[in-house]
Amino acid sequence: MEITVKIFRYNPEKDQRGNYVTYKVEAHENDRVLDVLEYIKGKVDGTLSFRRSCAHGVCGSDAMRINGRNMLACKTLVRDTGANITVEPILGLPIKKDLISDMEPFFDNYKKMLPYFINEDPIPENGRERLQSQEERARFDETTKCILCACCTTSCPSYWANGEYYGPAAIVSAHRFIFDSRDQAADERLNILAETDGIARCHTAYNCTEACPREIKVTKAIGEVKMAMITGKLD
Amino acid sequence: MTTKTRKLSLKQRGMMSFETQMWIFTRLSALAMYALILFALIGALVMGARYQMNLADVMRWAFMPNVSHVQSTNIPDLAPWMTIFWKLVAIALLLVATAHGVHGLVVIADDYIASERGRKIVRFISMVMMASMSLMGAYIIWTS
Amino acid sequence: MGLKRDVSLAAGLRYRGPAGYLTFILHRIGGLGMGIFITMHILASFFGGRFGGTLNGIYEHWAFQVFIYFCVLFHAINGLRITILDLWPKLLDYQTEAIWIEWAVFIPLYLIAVYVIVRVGAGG
Amino acid sequence: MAKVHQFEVIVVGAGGAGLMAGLYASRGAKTAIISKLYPTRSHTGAAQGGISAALGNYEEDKPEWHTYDTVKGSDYLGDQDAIEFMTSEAIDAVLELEHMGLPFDRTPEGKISQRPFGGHTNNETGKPVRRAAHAADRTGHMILQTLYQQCLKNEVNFFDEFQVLDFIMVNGKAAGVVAVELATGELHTFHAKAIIFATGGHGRIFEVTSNAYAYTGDGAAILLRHGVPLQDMEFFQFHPTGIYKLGILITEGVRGEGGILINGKGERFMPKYAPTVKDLASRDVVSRAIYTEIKAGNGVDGKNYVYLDVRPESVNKFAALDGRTNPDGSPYNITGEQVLAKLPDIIDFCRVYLGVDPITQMMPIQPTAHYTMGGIPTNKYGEVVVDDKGTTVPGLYAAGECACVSVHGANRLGTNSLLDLVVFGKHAGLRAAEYAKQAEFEKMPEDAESASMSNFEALHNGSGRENAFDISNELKQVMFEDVGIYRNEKDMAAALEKVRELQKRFKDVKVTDTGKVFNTELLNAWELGNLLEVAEVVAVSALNRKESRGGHSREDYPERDDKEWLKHTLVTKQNGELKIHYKPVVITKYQPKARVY
Ligand SMILES: Cc1cc2nc3c(=O)[nH]c(=O)nc-3n(C[C@H](O)[C@H](O)[C@H](O)COP(=O)(O)OP(=O)(O)OC[C@H]3O[C@@H](n4cnc5c(N)ncnc54)[C@H](O)[C@@H]3O)c2cc1C
Ligand code: HEM
Ligand code: SF4
Ligand code: F3S
Ligand code: FES
Repeated sequence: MEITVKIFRYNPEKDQRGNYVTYKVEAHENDRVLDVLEYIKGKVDGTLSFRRSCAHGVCGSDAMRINGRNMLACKTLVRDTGANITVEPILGLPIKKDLISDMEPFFDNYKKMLPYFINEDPIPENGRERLQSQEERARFDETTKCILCACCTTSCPSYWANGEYYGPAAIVSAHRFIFDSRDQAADERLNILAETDGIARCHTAYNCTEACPREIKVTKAIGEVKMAMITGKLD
Repeated sequence: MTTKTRKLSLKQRGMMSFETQMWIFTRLSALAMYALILFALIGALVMGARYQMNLADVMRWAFMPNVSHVQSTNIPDLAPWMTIFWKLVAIALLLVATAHGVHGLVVIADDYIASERGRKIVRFISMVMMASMSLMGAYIIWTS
Repeated sequence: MGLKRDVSLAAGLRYRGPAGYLTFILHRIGGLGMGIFITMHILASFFGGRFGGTLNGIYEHWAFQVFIYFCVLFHAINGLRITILDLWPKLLDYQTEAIWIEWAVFIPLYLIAVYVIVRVGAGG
Repeated sequence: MAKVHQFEVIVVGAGGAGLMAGLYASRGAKTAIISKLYPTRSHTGAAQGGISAALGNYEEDKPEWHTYDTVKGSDYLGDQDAIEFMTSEAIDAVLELEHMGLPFDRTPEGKISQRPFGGHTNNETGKPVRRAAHAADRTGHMILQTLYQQCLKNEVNFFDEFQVLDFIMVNGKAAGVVAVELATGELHTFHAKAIIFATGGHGRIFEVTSNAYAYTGDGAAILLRHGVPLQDMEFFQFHPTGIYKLGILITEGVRGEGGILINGKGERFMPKYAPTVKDLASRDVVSRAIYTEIKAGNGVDGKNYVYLDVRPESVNKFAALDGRTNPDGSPYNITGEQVLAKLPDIIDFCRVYLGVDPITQMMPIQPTAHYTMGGIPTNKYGEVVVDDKGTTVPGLYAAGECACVSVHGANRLGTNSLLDLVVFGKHAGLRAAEYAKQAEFEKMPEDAESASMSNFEALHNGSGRENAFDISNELKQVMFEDVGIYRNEKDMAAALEKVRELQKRFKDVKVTDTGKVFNTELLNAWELGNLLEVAEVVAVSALNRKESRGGHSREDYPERDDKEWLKHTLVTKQNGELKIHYKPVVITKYQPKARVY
């Protein structure tokens, strides 16, 4: 079928601001939006730029706004978008070119969460694994799925208002460690999140949860971190 | 394999921060307002509002149990509505609502203002606002 | 080089967010609306006179009443939902259902209120 | 002028192998990791099933069995000393990942959980053993995240979104690399004493593949141009279960959990091909079985796909027939919820891309190009070895999928790649740092980046008669069809012809984007150049090897020929010509014998 794709274009070396260009191309309904973009880049306009790698929703490269909502281009099929597709970069990060945003601020926020396992105790004497029950493991399973695609953070109205907010993705990363029974730095992370630009900036707008391509219940994870802060209970 | 519970102290979990405290205050004050409103509503019904007041007037009283909110109704005897008790309830509701509302404004401002200085100014204005609103409101309630 | 991070209100509002986004916006409007109303009311009562009279005139106008009633009712009902979900994060699994319930409670109550206000306001 | 940076050790690539190497190197030397993708976007994150180690957390298991299984899996082409080294390090490697915080699934006692995988057996009974340690079906994702996080914790230097274009050798020693910063288009030279390549594979030479767009064989192609040989490039693994047409991988774990393959007639066909382990036979065996079924007209609706069935009722039915039991001896039984809990991502892929719910429907699958067994030849310390005498290039290392140690031989056993990354990544990192401590910086040539510059200029100045997108598609198609699962002289010769024609046509490609910032068109075109180069090596190596072994199955030479071909292929490029050499296989304990599952 023929589809109409309206794409946000911006060339930093020529344009003062972005504009929209419309392309009419042939596509199959089982094509991914990413396939459509690849086709346009390959056959219509080679200058179109976007990030991609895995092409099946596990690397987090190609978050963009498709028909007004954050998604991964490789996980969105033409079948679901219909014949009119608008593709724009994610909101709230500087734009480098076309659909490519500057991800540095996003990763900076992630890095503030001490996003690594901290346990200063010596490893078990026999050199084997630290034990963890299946329930303890299940406690943070959901947030280990995060691929740092930024769909959530760049859909959050609080983050749009203020890029200093750490954003849902960072809190998801914090959640992954705070609720890991083997980790020992929950207190440090909670104290970082208790700052003004921390978790208080979340007003349960819920855009993040809807945007997450890994179907992480982001708002719920944030809520759990808030309650951990209030009650001090980590299980 | 057994699971051991992990618990953090107040300080460890960030409960000492202004934001966390205000977050919990916002929820608790919301519940408190519900409780006070419900209380005023029941009070009004007990005092005979069912026969002498229309819905709008009852709601007005419920949201702020201040006698001036019933003066324009058909209630024949204002005495039970004018007690110090109700004045205290009204003032409590006022204080909770002002604190909640003004902090709400701070939250909104914090969303948009990220500079250290800007936030300090907002905090200052909000303190002034909260104090003046509370004083003026309490004065009106007390003298009405 | 590059475009700055720039999220205008219009761009933000154009985002096709789900139901939670709408309630968030309305909650904010509600809170602000009530704040404005209460401030006006206190100032009017405190200062009285012509100044008070003018303010009174504004917020007693039926159109303002329709607005403020929306603010109060929506903020209160939505606030209760937020409070409950916040304090029991497990219930966030039922966020969508919670919003449906919320609208189911809000719409009839608000319609009745509007009906009363407009009837009174229109002098009927 | 290019910007210049100086580090003792440079790691190219930030996948599992690169991060592990960087982590270890940074403990002993000033290290930086350069990657064309943000580290967390690397393809290691796509790995699903698990990482193997004879932990024996459920039932008895030993490194020796792991060694034998790997040797057998490799169709005896793997170097047995390297394999022994890897399997003996495996347990500690996996435990180390756990100590770094990797959230493995757990056994009821709280130990690391393991699942069965193709080719993992108890050598005494021949029964499958649970050897693949896993974190749901995103083990690779968790390894990648965990290693990246540890690198952040240890403050390793990163150059994210820098694409390495060239390698600089001075006096026969590694001296540096040239890279382009994607965000500015500027060239940077990185001056180093030791360089570790960990750039991943080149699956993008095939049409149906589970591999990422980024899998363009950059590292292999760059080194090939500098006279380094590529080893065993004819061996490419086709994974039996890719989503029909898209190639997206459905992990072997599905069959580990009891899934079975069903042909168009509704029959389970694997018992015909592997009577003992059936659906859990080694990958090459299963891929060929599927293809044979399809060729015999047993594909679904006569098309080129079959079904993978993990519906609980089918699983339970066949588990009962096979007499499969739980560890405690009770009959194996699984519910829809358990399938969902163990394989959430797979279920999600099927729902999104196929509109199929695996719990109630069967999944249409076809073999998909999956893993590069061959690559840059190295020894077990990651040192690049350029001939059959063990000669190394001082300061040059490789690890991960781009390297060929060779532990995978002619066919990689599932879950051995992740193990390869962490074991050899670690040793490459250690060795590189050790080397850098005693070596001097070589003097960099003045015009280090000129070759890359003229390369780019050529792409800009092409006549524009040809379109890169078309060339790339034609390449993928011909490689998949003619140098794919089944190969023969005639088709491969035609394919090689075609690849060379495409190489010529590539010279007429023109890059229209003249900008500097994120000029992805230019970089993709450069990558296509690498693909063409690597594809030629694959075709030449495959055409040359006149036997069938592991992932290399020839219709015209269907038997394995140990007398003639128990040796590694090495291909070098001299003045644009490919030359073939050989290297003996290291055999320690296990003499080749027929491979039956
Ligand atoms: C779908 C799928 C499932 C798999 N499942 C399993 C499994 O269950 N078990 C298992 O053991 N194995 C599995 N594998 C195989 C395994 O995941 C890979 O072989 C392995 O992850 C490769 O890791 P790597 O570190 O070598 O490369 P990668 O992780 O791909 O990293 C390559 C890195 O090199 C960088 N790079 C490349 N070119 C350049 C350049 N020119 N300049 C700068 N940087 C560059 C990239 O940015 C990237 O960071 C699977 C593979 C796939 C595709
Ligand atoms: C029954 C009465 C009320 C309830 C249940 C209630 C509930 C809440 C809750 C739960 C929040 C937090 C929202 C968030 O953080 O996302 C909130 C915020 C707020 N409230 Fe109320 N509230 C009530 C009355 C009031 C009153 C009377 C005012 C005005 C004076 C007010 C003004 C605000 C403001 C301005 C905010 C901030 C809005 C925002 O952050 O978007 N509220 N309210
Ligand atoms: S939480 Fe979801 S949306 Fe947010 S970064 Fe992680 S995967 Fe992306
Ligand atoms: S969208 Fe933003 S406000 Fe909270 S619930 Fe999600 S982080
Ligand atoms: S390309 Fe990897 S997530 Fe879309």
